[in-house]
Amino acid sequence: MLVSTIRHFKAVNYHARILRTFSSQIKGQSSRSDTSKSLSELRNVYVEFLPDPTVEFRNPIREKLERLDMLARRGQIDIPEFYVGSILAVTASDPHSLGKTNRFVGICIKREGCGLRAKFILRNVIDHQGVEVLYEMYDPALQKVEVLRLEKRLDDKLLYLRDALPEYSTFDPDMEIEVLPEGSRVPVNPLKVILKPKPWLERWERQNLRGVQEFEISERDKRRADKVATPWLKYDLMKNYMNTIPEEEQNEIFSEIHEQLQQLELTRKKLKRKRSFVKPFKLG
Amino acid sequence: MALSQIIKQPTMKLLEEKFLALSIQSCSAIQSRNKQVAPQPRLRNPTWLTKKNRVIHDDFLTADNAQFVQEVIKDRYDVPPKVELPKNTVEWTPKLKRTGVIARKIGELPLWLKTGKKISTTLLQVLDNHVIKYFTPEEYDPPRKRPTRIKNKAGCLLLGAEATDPTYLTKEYCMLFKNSGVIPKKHLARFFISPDAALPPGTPITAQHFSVGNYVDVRGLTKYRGFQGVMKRHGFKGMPASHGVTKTHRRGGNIGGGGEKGRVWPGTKMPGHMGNRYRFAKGLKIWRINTKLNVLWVSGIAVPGATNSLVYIYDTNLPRRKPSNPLAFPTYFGLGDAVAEEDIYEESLHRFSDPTIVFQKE
Amino acid sequence: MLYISRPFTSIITYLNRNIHTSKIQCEIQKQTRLRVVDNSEIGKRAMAEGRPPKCIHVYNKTGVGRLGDKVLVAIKGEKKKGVLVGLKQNQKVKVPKFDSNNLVLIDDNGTPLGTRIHVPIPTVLRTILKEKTIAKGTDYTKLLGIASKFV
Amino acid sequence: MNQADISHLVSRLKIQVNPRLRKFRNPEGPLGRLKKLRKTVTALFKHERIELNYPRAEEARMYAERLISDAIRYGDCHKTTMETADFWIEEKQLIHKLFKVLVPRYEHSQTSYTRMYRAPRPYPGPMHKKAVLELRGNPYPPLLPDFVSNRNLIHNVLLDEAKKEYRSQKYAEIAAKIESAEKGALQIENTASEKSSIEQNASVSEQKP
Repeated sequence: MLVSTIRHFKAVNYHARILRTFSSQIKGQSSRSDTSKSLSELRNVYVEFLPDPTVEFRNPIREKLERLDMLARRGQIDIPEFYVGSILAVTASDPHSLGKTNRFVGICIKREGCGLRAKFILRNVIDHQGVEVLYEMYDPALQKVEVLRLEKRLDDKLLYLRDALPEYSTFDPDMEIEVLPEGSRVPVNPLKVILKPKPWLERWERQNLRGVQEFEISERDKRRADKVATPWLKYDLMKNYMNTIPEEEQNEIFSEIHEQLQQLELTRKKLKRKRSFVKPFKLG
Repeated sequence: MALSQIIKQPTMKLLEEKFLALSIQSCSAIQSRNKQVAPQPRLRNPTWLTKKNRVIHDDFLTADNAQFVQEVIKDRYDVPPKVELPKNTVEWTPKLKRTGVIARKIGELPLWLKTGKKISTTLLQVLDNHVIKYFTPEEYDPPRKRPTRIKNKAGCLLLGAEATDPTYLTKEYCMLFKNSGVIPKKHLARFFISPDAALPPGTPITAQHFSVGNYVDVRGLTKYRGFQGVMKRHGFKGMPASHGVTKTHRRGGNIGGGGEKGRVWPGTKMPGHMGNRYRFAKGLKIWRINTKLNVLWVSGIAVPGATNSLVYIYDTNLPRRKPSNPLAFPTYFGLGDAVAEEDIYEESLHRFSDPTIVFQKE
Repeated sequence: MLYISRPFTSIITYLNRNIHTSKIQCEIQKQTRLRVVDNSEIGKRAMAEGRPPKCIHVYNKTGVGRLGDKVLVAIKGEKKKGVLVGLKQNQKVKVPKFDSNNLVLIDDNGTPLGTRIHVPIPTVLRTILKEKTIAKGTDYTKLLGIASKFV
Repeated sequence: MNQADISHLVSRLKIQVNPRLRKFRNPEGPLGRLKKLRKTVTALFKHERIELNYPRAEEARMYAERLISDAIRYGDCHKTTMETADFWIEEKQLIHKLFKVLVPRYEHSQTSYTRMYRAPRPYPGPMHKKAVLELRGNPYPPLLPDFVSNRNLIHNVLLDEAKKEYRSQKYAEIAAKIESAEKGALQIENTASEKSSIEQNASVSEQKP
């Protein structure tokens, strides 16, 4: 017993030593103010570079190889910053009509997955018909991903747009790019959508949606919603810890790929300048 | 007169001896009738299955001394062993059997083909494999003696993987590595090979032992799922949830008829322990190799075992997936002038650094 | 919105009949209500009356309709054939998923009954219908000609 | 493959975390489990050293560590942290202790905030494993004897001597190597300077082997 506890103590000491060296590295980074600032921003822009937090699936070598592949793909196609609620236009080469491309404009209603498996869903209403398309971010057949309007919404998922009135998910396919002023923060659209009457695809009353106008539900539904609610989940500190990657580890990952990402941003800026120069010649 | 006294008499002793001899003879006569039956297996473990881990006591070493112990280990093992490459190597032919490698399953990733199709692959990291010992067919003494009808005798190659701190190991275990000159390894595995494919101790084996486009068999320990019912263990359908069904929703049902055959037949699928067995995933194609980190991308996500568990990779024995081009035999030595690329891709695979796929008219 | 003027009970029956709330019922099988999206006379009238066609057979081996499958429907007391051109089910990557189960009516030769499809149809149908045409000997690709938009 | 949740940042814990949490079956469900654990966490903050069953100690330790690390990270002016502390600490005066005593105590700590020992099991008695859980820097005398002055243990003495011998040998070898290398360099220099004459060249080639 005694022996094991002492060994444990030693192990803790060992970890502490590692931590100390690591934290000193981090401190060294934070002294360069611009770098540390961009590190904190990176985690929002490039969420999919963070690995799956499930412990049994993690392996540092696999994660590293995955990041290298992602960076290699990002060198070929500019995948801009976007969030759930942003309006995107995705151009993909079409294997069903050879030599042609397929462009789809829509609002991003969901982002899921990490690494090479990152995906997003776009939704639009075309000719009074709701259409949704699922895209993979690192699919080599994607030719261009444009952000037409960069904004966030009040919720993490906008799946309720399927049950909302169609005008909330109708967007013009020939929409112009709305340019945000340089250095401004990503705006949050406080729009509250109106849901159609029941029946719904999901029980929205159970999901604490913020971007939905208040709707009437029956006493029975309310009771049932209260019954399955889990308001204590935010207090389960370990569960939350296991759903996320600790900040130290995030910094480790982003400081490793920071340079390449910076390089990609620079090329994007150059391209943007070029595009804005060309713009006057385009006739609408 | 007591029986013992009778036996003591010389005549009786003679009689007894004769009787014993007779009985032995009769026994051998019975045995000679069953000549073709293989002899009973002898329960004897291979020589390298010694006790591995030392019982760790806390020694309260001073920091200096602990450092000194590590220094000695470093001095002893830091120099890679000098290996004389086998001189008279033969060309590879499909009948020759090469060694396999010890690897680790490190996860699953998608890859895309040039046609735009997505395939899922499993990543296997080939660990720092070194040859520890080679047993010739005569030397290798299998626990079960086979009848002499085997024509192609196989030698046994002992590989070790994943260097570790020898202070945690027993002395007997460390002595296994003495002649090879490599640092004691955590994992040992034997591979049966053709005598022509023998390798000298200390030879490193890397991921380039295999080449892209070929097929491999992967052996691993499946995940242990404990005692499971027939629905999970054998994929039975179960029984209806309603319509008068009581208490038999997930049960197997009937296990056999009555009458003359009224017993449980061997091999009947029933509930029991599931997983925790060595299983093969056969005929997996190698799509990509990273030579720097020694990682193989093989097709499919059905490699047995959990992520971060050990697997053993062999050249496939499926007759229709045997390689057409000669393999690196007995292993890849890296003797050529050209430095291998960091990433070797299969031809039909899209490289992530390639430009976007455009589907053109033929 | 068409049915708001109707009595309350009829709204309920319409909704119960037409809107499936569980995932499994997004499958197209026998008794599934579909939406006609071409401008054929019979289809237009059936949709306007609030009596959308009902699938009574799926021409494949599983009995579950997938994109591009031929189905037999009961519409306005008649039996007609049609091709599924849009599904509610979750689809593969880059294949669109629609808010309704869309159907284009065809005759036995594969010629569409209408002259125009007024909703977008998935481009993957080009490949699927071409393959089916070769396999079955009936020209299904004619309906691609009357499509107004591809997604 | 799930995306990591980045809405609420956390610091890395300095203890090893079990890959799966224990269920602690409870009629109240998962909330009952938390209520059970918070009793232990409150007791730990109050008494600073407690003895209890091993599984519960291990589980409560993780929650206590998380609570302290969040308190250090976000401070007492952060609403979410305060609410969490309010949930986890049943005796409300201990919330002050968390932010005013424990946070300053562990602010610059490089190791874990708690320490856990396996405790002896009462015999005869239930077969449960027991543990002692304590906050670091508590006012009680230490549970384990001090082994800092272990230099005089016999194996350390022997190792010291071995070290001296080994190093002297090693350095001697290195010195010999350097000397020989210098000699070799000198020879090469000589050859370079005397390359012009053929005779000397021949002599060098004799020396070389």
